Amino acid sequence: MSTALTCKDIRVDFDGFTAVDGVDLELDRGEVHFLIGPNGAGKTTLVDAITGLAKYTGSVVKDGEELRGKKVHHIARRGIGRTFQTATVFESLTVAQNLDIAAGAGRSPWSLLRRRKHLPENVVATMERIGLGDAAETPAGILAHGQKQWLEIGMLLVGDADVLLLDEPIAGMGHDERETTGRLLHDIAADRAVAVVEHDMDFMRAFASRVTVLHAGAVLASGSVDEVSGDPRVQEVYLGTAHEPEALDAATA
Amino acid sequence: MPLRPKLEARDIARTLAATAAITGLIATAACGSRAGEETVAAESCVDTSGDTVKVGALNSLSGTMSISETTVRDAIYLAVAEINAAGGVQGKEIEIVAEDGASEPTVFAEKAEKLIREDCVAAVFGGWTSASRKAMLPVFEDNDSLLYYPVQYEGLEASPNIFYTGATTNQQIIPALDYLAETGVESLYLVGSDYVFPRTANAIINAYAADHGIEVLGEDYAQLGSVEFSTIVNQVSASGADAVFNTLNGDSNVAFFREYANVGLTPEEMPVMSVSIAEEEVGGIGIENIEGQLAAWNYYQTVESPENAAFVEAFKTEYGDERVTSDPMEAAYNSVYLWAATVEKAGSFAVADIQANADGVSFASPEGTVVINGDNHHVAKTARIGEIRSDGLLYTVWESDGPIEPDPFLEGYDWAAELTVTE
Amino acid sequence: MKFFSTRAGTWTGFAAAALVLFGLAPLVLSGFRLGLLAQFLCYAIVAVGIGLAWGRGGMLTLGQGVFFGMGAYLMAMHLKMADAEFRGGPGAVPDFMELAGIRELPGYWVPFTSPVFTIAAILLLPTGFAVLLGFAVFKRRVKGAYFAILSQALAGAFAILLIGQQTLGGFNGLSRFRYFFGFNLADPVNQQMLYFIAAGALLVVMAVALQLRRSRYGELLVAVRDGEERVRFLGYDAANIKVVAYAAAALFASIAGAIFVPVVGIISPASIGIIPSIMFILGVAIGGRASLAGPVIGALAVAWAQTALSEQFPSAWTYAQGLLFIAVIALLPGGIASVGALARRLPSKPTAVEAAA
Amino acid sequence: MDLFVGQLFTGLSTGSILLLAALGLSLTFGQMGVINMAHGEFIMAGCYTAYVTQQVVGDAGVSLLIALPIGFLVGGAMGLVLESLLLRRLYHRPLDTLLVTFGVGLVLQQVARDVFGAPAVNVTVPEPLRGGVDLLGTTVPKTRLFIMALAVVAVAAVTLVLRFTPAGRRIRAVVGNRDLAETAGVSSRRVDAGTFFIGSGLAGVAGVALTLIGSTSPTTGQSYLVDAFLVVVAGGMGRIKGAVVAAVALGTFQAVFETYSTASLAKVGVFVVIVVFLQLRPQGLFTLRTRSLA
Repeated sequence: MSTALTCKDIRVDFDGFTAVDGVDLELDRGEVHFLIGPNGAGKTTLVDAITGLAKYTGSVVKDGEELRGKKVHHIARRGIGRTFQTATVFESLTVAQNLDIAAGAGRSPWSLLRRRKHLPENVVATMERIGLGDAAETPAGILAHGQKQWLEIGMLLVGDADVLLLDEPIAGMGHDERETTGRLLHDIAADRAVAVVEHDMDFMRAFASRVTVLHAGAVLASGSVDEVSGDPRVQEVYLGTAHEPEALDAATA
Repeated sequence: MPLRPKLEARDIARTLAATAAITGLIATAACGSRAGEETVAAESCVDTSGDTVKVGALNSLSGTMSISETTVRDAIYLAVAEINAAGGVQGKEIEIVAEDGASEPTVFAEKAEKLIREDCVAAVFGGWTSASRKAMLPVFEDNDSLLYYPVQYEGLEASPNIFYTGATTNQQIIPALDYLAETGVESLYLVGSDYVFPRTANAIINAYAADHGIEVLGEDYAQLGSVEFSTIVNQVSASGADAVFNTLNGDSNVAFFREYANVGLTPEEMPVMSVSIAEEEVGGIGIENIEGQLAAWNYYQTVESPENAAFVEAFKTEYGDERVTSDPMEAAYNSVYLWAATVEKAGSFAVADIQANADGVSFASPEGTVVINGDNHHVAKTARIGEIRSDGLLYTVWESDGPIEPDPFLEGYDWAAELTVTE
Repeated sequence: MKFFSTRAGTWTGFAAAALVLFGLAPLVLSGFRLGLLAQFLCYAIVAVGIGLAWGRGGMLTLGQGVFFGMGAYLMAMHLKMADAEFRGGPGAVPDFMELAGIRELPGYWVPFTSPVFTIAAILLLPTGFAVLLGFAVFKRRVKGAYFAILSQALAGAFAILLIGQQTLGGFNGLSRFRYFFGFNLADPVNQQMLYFIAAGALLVVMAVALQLRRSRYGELLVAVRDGEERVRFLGYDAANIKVVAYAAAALFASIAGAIFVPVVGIISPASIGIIPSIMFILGVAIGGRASLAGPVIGALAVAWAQTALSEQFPSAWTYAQGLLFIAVIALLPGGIASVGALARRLPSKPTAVEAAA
Repeated sequence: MDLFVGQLFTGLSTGSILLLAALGLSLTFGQMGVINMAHGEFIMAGCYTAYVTQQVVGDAGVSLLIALPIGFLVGGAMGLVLESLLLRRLYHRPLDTLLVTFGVGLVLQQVARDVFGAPAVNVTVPEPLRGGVDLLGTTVPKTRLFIMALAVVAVAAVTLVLRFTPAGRRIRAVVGNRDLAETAGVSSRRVDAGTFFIGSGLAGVAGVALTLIGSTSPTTGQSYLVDAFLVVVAGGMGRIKGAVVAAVALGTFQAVFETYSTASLAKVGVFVVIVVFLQLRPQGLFTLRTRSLA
């Protein structure tokens, strides 16, 4: 499988506090790559850096092109999509409108100023794929929590993102929804690189192709699920520190 | 859900086209007279057949100018009540239609039009700022009606449809300069709010100073309503001028005089001559900050005459003992009497008759006799320099030899030739 | 409510509005009242723009007086030049300048002799300024409260700047317009023509706003309002999207100002400063910021109430204004337009329970 | 030369006035995201507090000293009422708080007009504060020295309260992370009310002090409001430090600009400078760096 995104020596500084401290990361197409680590390990900040929200040093290269210094929307147009911890969809717009917007970043001003003739095919197809085929005209604001997360993922799909950075995509979901989401992730990862920031260890074990553990801004371990969970340093981080109740809860859930 | 979007876009284009067409059609069909063609002014709807006659009172009762203009409103009501008590005008009782100018020129224009066209008043009394008068002027000219404007102003205007009963520049600014020159002032510093009256006043002062060998050491304008005067006062203080000529307006005076007193400037070493501070304003500034400073007006509450004694007493009886009377109030009071006297002389309420008979109409007013000048519709008035004393009132320290003829375009002053242009 | 968003509904709505404005109003209103309505229609045109920028785009433009004032002053300059030329021939100085002792026509006034130049300036200058300012502000992601306060300060600064310009009439502004593109303004027939122009302009502006709202751009604008960062992460430059709505609002305000001048007969800094700019917002808030007709109805209602109430109860009107702001914004943020919708879904449920992270 | 020293001082003095007016705003706007357009009217309430106190007490010096704490309470109480009746339900709609409080400001102005009358009233400056002090060859009004001192005291007091008192720590906790503070048992509702009380109280104090140099009328507050907001915008959200630097910088800029130009142009200049400045630092002078989406 080809490497979609290569991060080298990423370093993010917040007023003297180093949130990400020299991280190397490779995301390959065909893999669901989990990023785990305790709170404050720098997972979300790393995603912020890659997507252009946080300033950093180092380098992020996608398909041979350096992304550092580019604006948020330019990075997005190069096929890097992300979701957020709390689902951010456009609540007052319908599901179809949400997806149509996500599909149209390259539209000409002229076509923007006209009314939508019909839904683009990929929007219709994606709606089915994320299980919202019946909800086209439903305002996104009244979707169930899990549906919002799916919609958000769907918005990345129609936008032709081939590197997906998902921040806690199953937060607040029930068991069945988690399963569906996990299968969806593997399904879409067939020809894309998917990175998932997650606390839920069961979910990770069930669906991770590869795991990278971050701790205090640096990569602690990286490899398959078994390799990582066998690593003594990882166990220490997760079991030896008391300030990480969610991870423990999640691990025992 | 696929709708019919192409049609939608076209729909809206069609709506646009239709609207444009309708507008164009109606507009061209309705075209009236073009430039240069005489238009007939709207027929006056003033009805004087009954035993009352309506007049308008148009003052700001809300907004920033309400502070000053409500006092003028009171004076207008007092005059109307007195005239009615004495039998009215032409035997008819005067009925006031009151409107609020809301301190906005556009509202003044709107309400003036309403008073003339909807309420059919015979004349309107009111306005304060020049902006409000300039806004109303075309309304009164186009509808051929009458406005009586009671406030001193910057001159350079004469409309057949407006009577100006406050002072023009040669009845206030120039006497003030004469007085300063007489007392040996050789250098001046000019401080004003940034609007038309102070700028025009200072243009006149500069011309006068050039002609009379007075040096103008500085000229500063503060934004209207500004309360930050340390820079200006620093500059005034550093200039070492003999006197300051102050055309500030409203709340700015409070901040200016406080700062002035606080840096230790006194009326003895550098007196301030103000043209916008009357009895009403002294209280807010604080007597300790302004005592001994000078003002230029035509009327003070302290003017000694039987007419003024009666006016002050009537006013206090009506509105309360703590109230004071001031120049614009007196001018507004006079304006009602002058209108009534003109109507009596003309024997008619018609605008044309009033215009024809206005010249020479006089009224024994609180400030002394005032006489309408039929050419420029201003009023001959006595100029007075007042000093502010510890009781908060102004006392005359100098007055002109009788009423000064109004000269709004300063045609009688050679040094002002460069300033003025007559239409 | 739903009806008006269909095709037939749109037609019906516009037809009804046109019927009232072009048919009914001139029949039942006196010349004076019709002129007043023309003035209110100008406010309504500004309101349509605010509805677009604020209601749909989330940009609280507290400085629409700036663009209103630009359009008004540009038009006023042409009218003054036309008057001057008519009285004194080419090169004559407008009357107010003569009185202020200005003998030489300032250079920037000269092109305003041309009606074509004037109209082009009214359409392009404020819009261009809005685009420049919009880029400067939105590209740097100045938004929300920061944007609101900046736009308000802009209105204040603009009014102060104008007060200082003697060649634009200073504090008194520009007034005494006699002719409007060759037509005598004192003639009641021509005054009615101005009313029709104002009414037509309102309908055109509403149609343009409707097209913007219903287009993909309109959906995108709402998306920017509700999640500006999200839109960026989808690959759009949110600043460009906002600039379009801001510029359109500026254009509408400028057109309104240009019509306002011959209708009312005066433009002065008092009509465009901080307070008048906020007052534009009041009508929009009351009518319903996010709907198309709401701002128009709100602006007309507020202007009418001000005229009607302030005559009898000047101080009560100030209270009413203040309380309206409080009541509508705090209790009925959707304005009058939302009353129907509110009644329908009264037993509303919280949309989704936020799960703990 | 005298003029130059005078202008430098004027800059500081104008800055301290701006700071007094903006300090409370910096708390309420910066730390809570509430845009309180009635802040100017709270300042006005402080002015009238000074006036009423002086009418009752008589002696100008004593009444000024009494009026400062009373002004704080009056402003604070008004803020508390505003917060609990209206703003509490609007915290997630910052732009709407702007319009609502504008309405509140309109009402308060009219109340002042109906109670105290439209003309300005006079608050007498106490004898010890009249006149000026010669400083480096220029005369400096004592009232301005007093206001500068008061501004320093106010900033110090706010800083100390935020740093070292339990209430202050709670305020900073809520500002830093509302949810986390709540889970830690801090009642953000009470903290909001407390913050608003302090911020509005500072407006009242500013009002009392400003009677020394300005007028006391129903529209007094408006003259300070926009400038105060600009100070907060330029200084950066929620940074007392930023407000101090921005106020002094803007004050000095205006004073210097005014010397070489006109006061009106100086105002326009301030606006231009701020727009340009925000190009360089969109979040103001000092910012709390966060990774939140907002």
